[in-house]
Amino acid sequence: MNDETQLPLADDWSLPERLDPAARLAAEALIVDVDGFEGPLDLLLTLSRTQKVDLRRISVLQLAEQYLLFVNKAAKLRIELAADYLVMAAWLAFLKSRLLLPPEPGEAGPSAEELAAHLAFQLERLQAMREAAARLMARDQKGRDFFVRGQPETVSLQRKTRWEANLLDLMRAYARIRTRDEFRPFVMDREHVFTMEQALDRMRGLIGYAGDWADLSGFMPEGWDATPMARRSVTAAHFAAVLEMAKRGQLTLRQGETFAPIQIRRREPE
Amino acid sequence: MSREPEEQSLFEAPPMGEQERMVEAMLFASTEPMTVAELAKRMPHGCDPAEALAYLRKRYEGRGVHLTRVGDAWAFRTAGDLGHLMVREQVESRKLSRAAIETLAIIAYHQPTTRAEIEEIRGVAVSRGTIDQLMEMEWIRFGRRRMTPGRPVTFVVTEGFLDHFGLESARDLPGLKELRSTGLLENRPMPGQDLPRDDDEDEAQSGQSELFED
Amino acid sequence: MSREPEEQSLFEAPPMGEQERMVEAMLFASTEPMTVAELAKRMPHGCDPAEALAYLRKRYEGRGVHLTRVGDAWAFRTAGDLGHLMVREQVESRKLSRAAIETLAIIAYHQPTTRAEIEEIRGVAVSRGTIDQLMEMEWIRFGRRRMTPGRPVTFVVTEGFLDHFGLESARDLPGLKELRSTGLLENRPMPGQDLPRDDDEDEAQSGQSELFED
Repeated sequence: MNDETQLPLADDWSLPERLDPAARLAAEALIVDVDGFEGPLDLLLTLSRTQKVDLRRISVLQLAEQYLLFVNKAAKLRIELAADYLVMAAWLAFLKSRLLLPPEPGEAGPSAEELAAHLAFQLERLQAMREAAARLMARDQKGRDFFVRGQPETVSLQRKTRWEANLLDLMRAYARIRTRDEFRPFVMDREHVFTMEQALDRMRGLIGYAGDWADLSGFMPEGWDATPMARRSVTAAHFAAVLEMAKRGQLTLRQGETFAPIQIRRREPE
Repeated sequence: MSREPEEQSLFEAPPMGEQERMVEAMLFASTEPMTVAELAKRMPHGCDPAEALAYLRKRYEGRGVHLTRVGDAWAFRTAGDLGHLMVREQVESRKLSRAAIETLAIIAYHQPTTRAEIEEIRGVAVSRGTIDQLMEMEWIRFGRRRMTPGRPVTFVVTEGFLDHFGLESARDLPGLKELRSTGLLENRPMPGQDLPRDDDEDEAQSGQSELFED
Repeated sequence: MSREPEEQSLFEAPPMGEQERMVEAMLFASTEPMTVAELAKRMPHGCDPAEALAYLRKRYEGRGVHLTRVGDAWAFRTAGDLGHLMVREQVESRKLSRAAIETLAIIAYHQPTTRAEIEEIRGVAVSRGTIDQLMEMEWIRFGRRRMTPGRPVTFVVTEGFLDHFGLESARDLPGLKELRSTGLLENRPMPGQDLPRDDDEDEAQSGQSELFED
């Protein structure tokens, strides 16, 4: 087999076509069941098997090539890969270039070898956990291989009620109450919370004064920037209120550029 | 296993000791007494469950459990003289009421908490019966009194509660955000409601961190 | 047997043979594992169920029914090699997804572990419902929170898990020692990533090594 042969290395990761045919075929075969993979790490682990070596001696460089080839093929076949596959591709491309180039003097951060070793560790650990899971499930299991007493005996009876509730019930109950809270009016009792209704009321009274373009911030109530919480709440409420009023045709608003002050003007009835 | 188990079993049954083990395991696990015929049906061909039963019966003589005959079937039964150990409350399981579980949840998450606080969070009055029930079950108990006007009593959860719910401490209970992110809760987006969630979280957190102070 | 068993029990615990019978009867009658404390509670004053258990365990060695240890508790279970005879008693177990099985294994081998760690090891998000399912089966529960920023909840396996897989303790997980010695249970951060993981590390380590210290 030619698994151990040194691979020619392409500089452009989008064209690693010079991989040996076996690896290329493997990558192509995998594309068919991309949905069957549980993320990039799972795929990398599968790819690593084509190297037929101990995971500790795996060539991360070769693995990166295989992975990038896979992503490349998928792109050509117009297969939508989830974002995490692309993130991994970008990272592997980076790792590959670092592995190929001599380190720049004075370069900070971990070396390419350290990063590669970590990836190998992750793969080995995932593999180990899979094997552990398989060994666990292969054990004798209760109700399948060994059994409990079929006729438990309770001779004398003393009646007692046991109230049942499990942890999930408890947590769900709590979540139910807390989620309900989010609807309850008393949430509004919080300090510094300014509602859109309040802002609308204010703006309705004030809009008469905005015959010409004026900054929205000029319409805020006194003390509105006293605390960050109040500032956020008041700003959001007034912004929502003017949007609402614009929708109703009561005013027009404009903004010069992103983050520029928002200006409003009363809209004359036609 | 032998090369031809099918054929071989026609000639040779497992040794009696092995047959005894088989009968022992089957009678132990069976939900009902079993007849010799029923035992034989499950055992390899050529076995003699009647003989195995005789040996087994002898083996359990004088033990805490006896092999007893029930009609024409066999079953293990606790020795008659040890019946007093089996006095076990017959437990009738009933689901805790919604009011009780909610009250319990609030106490667990906000402890030490007062009755007024529970009522504020639930939005309804807490009936005496609910608190009494939780007290009787020994899932909650009185905590220290609040140093606020009226010095109200507070409630906290007990060791028994932690035990029952498999928790090492009440602060190991996941907060709302964690519940959502672990998928332990349906993640229902609240229509038109994107403000107070974070504050809620903060509150739950601060409630929990109180636990660390003492 | 002594001449005056009634009177004697007021002063002295019953002889060990008798204690063994009692433990045998109680465990035989119960489907759930019982702890030494639970056994002691039902036995006459001065009894030593732990010693009785040791004798009893020996007595059942090689039989069709075994006395097995489950964490701090004990139970009779049929011998694993006789499972084929109990086809009728087999319960259709809920099929676990591959993700659920892996998540369970990671929790068992890395406990106490956080959701973030499970995700790092598997390389994918823990899907909704997985933790939920394992909790509902009562195979995992919450452990102590990590004392790291965010104080994440942790997961550990339960006695129910040990019972189901016939494990005496989490230390007896298959291959645990090898995994430890090869460093595969370590929580190594990505090089150069200065996660505030140090405490994490220590705790995870101590969690694991605790298992070995006693």
